[in-house]
Amino acid sequence: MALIMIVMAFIAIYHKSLQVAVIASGIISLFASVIYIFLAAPDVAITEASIGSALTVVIFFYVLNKIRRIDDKK
Amino acid sequence: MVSPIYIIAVLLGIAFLLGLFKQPGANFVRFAAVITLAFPVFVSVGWLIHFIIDPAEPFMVYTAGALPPFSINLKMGLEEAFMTSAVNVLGFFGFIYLYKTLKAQGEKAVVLFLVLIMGLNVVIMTRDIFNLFVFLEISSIALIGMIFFKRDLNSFSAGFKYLIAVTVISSFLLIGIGFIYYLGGTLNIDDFIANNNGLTRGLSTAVFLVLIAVLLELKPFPANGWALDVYQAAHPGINAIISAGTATAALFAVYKLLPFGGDLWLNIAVIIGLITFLGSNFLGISQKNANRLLGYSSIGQIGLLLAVMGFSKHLGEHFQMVFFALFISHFLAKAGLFWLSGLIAKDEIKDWAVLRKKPHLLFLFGLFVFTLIGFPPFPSFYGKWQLVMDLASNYNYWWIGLILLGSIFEGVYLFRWLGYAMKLEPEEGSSIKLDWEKIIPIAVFGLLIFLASYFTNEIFPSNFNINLIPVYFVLFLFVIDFLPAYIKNTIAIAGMGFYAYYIYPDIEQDTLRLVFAGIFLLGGILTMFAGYSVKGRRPGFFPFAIMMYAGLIGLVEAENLFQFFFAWELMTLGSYILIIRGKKSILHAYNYMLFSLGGAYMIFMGIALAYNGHTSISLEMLQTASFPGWAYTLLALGFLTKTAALGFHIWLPGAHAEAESDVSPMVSGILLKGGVFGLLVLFMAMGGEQAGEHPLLYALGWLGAITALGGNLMAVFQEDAKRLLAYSSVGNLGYILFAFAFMTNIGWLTGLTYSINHFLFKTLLFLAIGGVVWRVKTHNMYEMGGLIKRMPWSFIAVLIGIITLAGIPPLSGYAGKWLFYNAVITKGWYFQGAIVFFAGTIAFLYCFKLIYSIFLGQPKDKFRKVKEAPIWYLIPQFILMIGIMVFSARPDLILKPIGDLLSQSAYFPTDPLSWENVTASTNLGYWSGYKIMLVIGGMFVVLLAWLMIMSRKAKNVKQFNIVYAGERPFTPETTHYSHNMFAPFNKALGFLTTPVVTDFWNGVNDTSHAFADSFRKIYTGNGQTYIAHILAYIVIVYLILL
Amino acid sequence: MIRNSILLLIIAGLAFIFYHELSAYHGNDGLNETANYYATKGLSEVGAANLVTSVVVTYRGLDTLGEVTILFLTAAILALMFKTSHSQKETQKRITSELLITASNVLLPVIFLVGIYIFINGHLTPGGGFQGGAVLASAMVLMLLSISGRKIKHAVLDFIEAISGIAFVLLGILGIFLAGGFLDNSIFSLGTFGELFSAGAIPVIYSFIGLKVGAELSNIILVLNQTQNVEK
Amino acid sequence: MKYFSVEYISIFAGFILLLIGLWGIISQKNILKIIISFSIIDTSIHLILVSVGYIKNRTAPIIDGPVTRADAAQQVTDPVPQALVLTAIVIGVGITALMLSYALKLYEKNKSLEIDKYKSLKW
Repeated sequence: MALIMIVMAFIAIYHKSLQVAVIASGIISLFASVIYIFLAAPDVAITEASIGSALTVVIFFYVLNKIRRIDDKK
Repeated sequence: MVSPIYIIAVLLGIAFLLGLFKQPGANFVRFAAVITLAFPVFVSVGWLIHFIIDPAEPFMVYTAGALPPFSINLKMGLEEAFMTSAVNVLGFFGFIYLYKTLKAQGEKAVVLFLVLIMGLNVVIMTRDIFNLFVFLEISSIALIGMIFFKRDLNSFSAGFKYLIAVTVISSFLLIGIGFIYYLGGTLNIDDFIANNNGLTRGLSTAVFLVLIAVLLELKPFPANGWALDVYQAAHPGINAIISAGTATAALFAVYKLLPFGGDLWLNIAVIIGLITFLGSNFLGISQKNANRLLGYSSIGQIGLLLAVMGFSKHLGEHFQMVFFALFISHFLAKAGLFWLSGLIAKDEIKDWAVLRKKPHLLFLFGLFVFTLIGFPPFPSFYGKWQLVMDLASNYNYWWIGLILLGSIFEGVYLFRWLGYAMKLEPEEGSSIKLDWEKIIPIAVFGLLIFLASYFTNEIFPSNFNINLIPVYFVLFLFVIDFLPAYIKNTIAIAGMGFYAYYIYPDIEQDTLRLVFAGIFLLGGILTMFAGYSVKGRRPGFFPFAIMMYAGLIGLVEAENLFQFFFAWELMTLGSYILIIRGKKSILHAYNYMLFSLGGAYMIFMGIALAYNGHTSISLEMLQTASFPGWAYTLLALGFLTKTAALGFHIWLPGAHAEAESDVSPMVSGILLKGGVFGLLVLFMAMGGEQAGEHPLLYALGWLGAITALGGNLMAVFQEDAKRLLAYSSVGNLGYILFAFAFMTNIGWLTGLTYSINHFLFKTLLFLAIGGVVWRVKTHNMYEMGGLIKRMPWSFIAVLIGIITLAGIPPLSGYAGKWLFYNAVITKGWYFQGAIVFFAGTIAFLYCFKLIYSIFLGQPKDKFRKVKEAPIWYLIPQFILMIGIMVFSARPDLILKPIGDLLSQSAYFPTDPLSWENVTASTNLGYWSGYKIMLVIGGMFVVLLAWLMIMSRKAKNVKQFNIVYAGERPFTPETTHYSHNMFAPFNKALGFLTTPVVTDFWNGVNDTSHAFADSFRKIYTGNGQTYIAHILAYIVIVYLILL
Repeated sequence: MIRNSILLLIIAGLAFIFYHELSAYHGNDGLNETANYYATKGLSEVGAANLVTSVVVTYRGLDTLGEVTILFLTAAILALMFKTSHSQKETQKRITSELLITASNVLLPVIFLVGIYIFINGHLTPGGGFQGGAVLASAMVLMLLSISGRKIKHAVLDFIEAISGIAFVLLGILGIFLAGGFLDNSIFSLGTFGELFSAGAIPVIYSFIGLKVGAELSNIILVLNQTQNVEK
Repeated sequence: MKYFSVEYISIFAGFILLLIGLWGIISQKNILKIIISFSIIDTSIHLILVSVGYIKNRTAPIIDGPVTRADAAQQVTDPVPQALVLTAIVIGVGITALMLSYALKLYEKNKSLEIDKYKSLKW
């Protein structure tokens, strides 16, 4: 799992598409929250899953969307 | 006392509440915010007063019903109370300043402001490391929300850079905190310090991460580009909060956490702090953008404060005082400067010339600058003094050197800036909008500086007590500056007269001091008379003139080195302003200030070196100075900058020549004697004639001789009358230095005679020439000529002056010469003596030029109707002439007591001058001023009578009865006989006057600017590069620590 | 290339630092003094079954106040930053599928309830104000997706945010008067361990935190959603 | 074999992610990529902190079911790092939102996401 996270991190940094990068970073968060369960930290796990991965990704996408729209107007 | 927890509760509660109100209640929102911000001021200042009156145990606020380390607690002690008071006062006035800006931004901006101040309070008070992290984040974020108030691209990009930099830093902080908890078992700062003595590798790395993170919050050089960009882009009102508020809180956070790392980290703090202080100020010297420049300065000052924390072990019980003094100066001055910058609303430092239109703001600007640099009587002066002395006691000379060097760099840009503001022509149509809500905070902080100065003086060790009467008198003159000039002039003269009467009993016995006190005070009164000829208010003149005299008399009065240095700096400050008042003196005053600053720091360093191992700072301490070689040399060099010895002289000609007509005699005839007095103090400390063969004296002797030659040579080729006199002063001071360097009884007498003479004739000449210039409105001698008929009294004054100057019998100049030859022969410095003698013959040349070009020959058409110099110029001239006559006829009146003093003292017991009534004699010969006067006077009368008889038959030709033939020249001035009068000599000796020294200093200037310019290219403006700087900084510091 | 190798060198240096830190890690054998205190005394002092909650809400309540403030600040800054955009709002109608609207109409109340459940039970089970708040915010996301074009009033959110924030602070102050200090939860009776209305003020405080966090996160999303990129 | 237990793996992964994130920040030119790197760093720090508080074979710090009041101290893991991480996560999302809105604003102003393009302030 840790390996997947590391791979995802590289994808997040090096993939050309921003969408993919954002999703990759969301996956890192999600996997981290699974690890938190193993680490006996359910509170953190829930928080990370809901805020760290879900909400952050949503915000990212909102912004990506806006940027696209600025481009459209141009 | 109100529990400080309510600061959080009230600010945060109101901030939340304000979220409810929308645009319609907008004014109400800000009004409520002002009231709210007054509350923490009330609380924290209340605690501050409580702790000052009664130094009780700190008050602890516990939360959550549990005791630390298990819950978060806040501490309110003296230090916290002071720091929170500072932040809250700043918050209150900063809000008032930003009132309109915030109004434009809407109620959310008000909320940000409230939360920021709340966050800073908690950062200062909290004793929990994670809590510290959270509230550091809060204050950073609140700030980031205010950086973009200008809403232009720059402010957004600066905000983004700040954001990413702060985030990276806090990441490291967070990891560090995690491991501190893991390895140390607690998050409580006190608990950790109490229970963790040895640091294991892992723990020390964790501590490293935490400390380096909080240190990076202080923007250490060179990992601080992000902060500089913010300073440049953000609203100045916000900058004031960043520089004085956020930095304050971060500084205190560092202070709390430094004990984590033990002594090792104290040293790290010193190194980081001083590198920052030095580097930041160095890069500042070529910065043109006002806000960015203030940013450099601000970061530099914080670096110094950090270093002071690192020095806390050395400072011991003085730590609080030093820190307070330096901190409060930075805090008040920097906030004030940023606020001023907001009023100017322009970027370049040259735009500050607009301040000239508002003298009160200009005054505040000067006040802030002098406070920052550390001039007396402002707090940082006291702080720097104590810091340097304590460091010296612990052999930290390199650190002192770095601090002083950094301060010089700071002076380089601050004084250039101040000069621009005072002298540059403001741009067409530029003006300052006076918003009261902006003026009030600046004025309040200006007043607080005075309050802080008073307070610092109070808490300073009592045996250093400064006689503040002159300072108060200067303040009084500031207050009454609205009165017309003649009233202030009378008050000033009366004040000086009273002071002379007041101190006379103290120095009556000490003839040496009495002579100098006489020159300073009586001379001062004489020169002030000329001021009556000025109409109008003459704003700002009198306080600074009196400040200079206060400094000078303070030198004489000083019983210890602190008082001496205080007076020295006071004199520099006053004279700087006097000099810069002249018409074209922006550059000269700047040079003067830089040389004075450099000189003052050399003196400072010399004192510090000498002080090591002593407990007393009395003047006598210098006799048993530690490191005497270094200490004496530095002191001598420092004094020489003021006496304008060759090499340090380049400021003098311009400064003296461009000064106002009645200021030139002050700064030439009188001010230069301050440096001479300093040298005397030093020479006495060196042990009088026992030190006669000291290599330093030998070197100074040579320097004096060469200065005499160089100064006189350069004087010969001047076309500007005042410049000629100025160079002549350089030469005269060379004689004086040479004479004192003999270190013999008779040598000193020579030096003193020269000093008195120079005071008399140079004041006289400058007054006379000043009077002429006052009428003819030009300095160039070849544009004058033939003025003898129009200005006979001035002519007589100049005649007497040059006779004295040239050492022609019967006047007192000759007495000096006679003593001089005796001294040279006794000492055996023949070769140097020959040089000085040669210099003396050169003096004839320019003396002749002076009187001939101005008063004899053909008068110019435009000066046919010119009137005699104003009566207020003539009165002091006559008094001086009488003085010269008396001194010439009865030199024993002054020289005998001095000689007695010298020979009775332990310093110069051998080979005194022996007096028989008015006749002085050495084993080489005798001389009687009285008789010479009679003889020469008799010869003069005889010759005059003979001439009169002979010329009785001569036809009295009208002065203009000459008919020219031939063509009219295109540039008539250059055909004047006195233009390039000594061209042949110039061919022969001109090579000696090539401006080697000027070139040298220009080279120094250009090189340092070039270095600074190329080095600040590391601030590429790329946010990513800044992050790389931060990371590299972390790695490098870690590797160094390993 | 040179630039990259320098950067790599920096990262290597950081790796070196972290290596030192990592090598100090050797697992845990037991609770340290601080944690031990929370595990043993926490129950009697605070009365929350979830120790994390008792630490977050009570022992380190000031941190939590700060953290709520950070979200509050972020929302305020975003509103400030995009202020100019609001006035020239152009309502863009987007066609939303019927399915999504229906689904959201059904789901929304459920999600709200779940969110509220999570933060009310924060002292008993995993979860609490932040998680519940995040769930509330996700409801907001759903709402935005389904009913785009309909204005969701900032004012309502601001009101909730302000009221819950003030309530938090006031409860904290009550702690000074009624109990052992700021943010002490024992202003209300600790109740029976394990029940819903136990652990003193924790459920109340955590509810306000939940409401506040929910409102703030929603605000952030709302601002980002409603910005219409008018500036050139 | 102790290095293959979950807490070692997670803390190790945490540090690796941290380094990758830092590398991303200083090597990527795109502002959004930089922000993504920041969120990776956030996650990695949370991972490290939670691992630091973990105690082998113990349960979550919630007292119900098998964990009794009396010997809670012997049965639960450390609640403090978890509490800290909770706080840190929320702060993290706030900062990320802030960075993104800054990025959006910069893009509005200058139509570029390249960080090199924002160098008008320097020296």
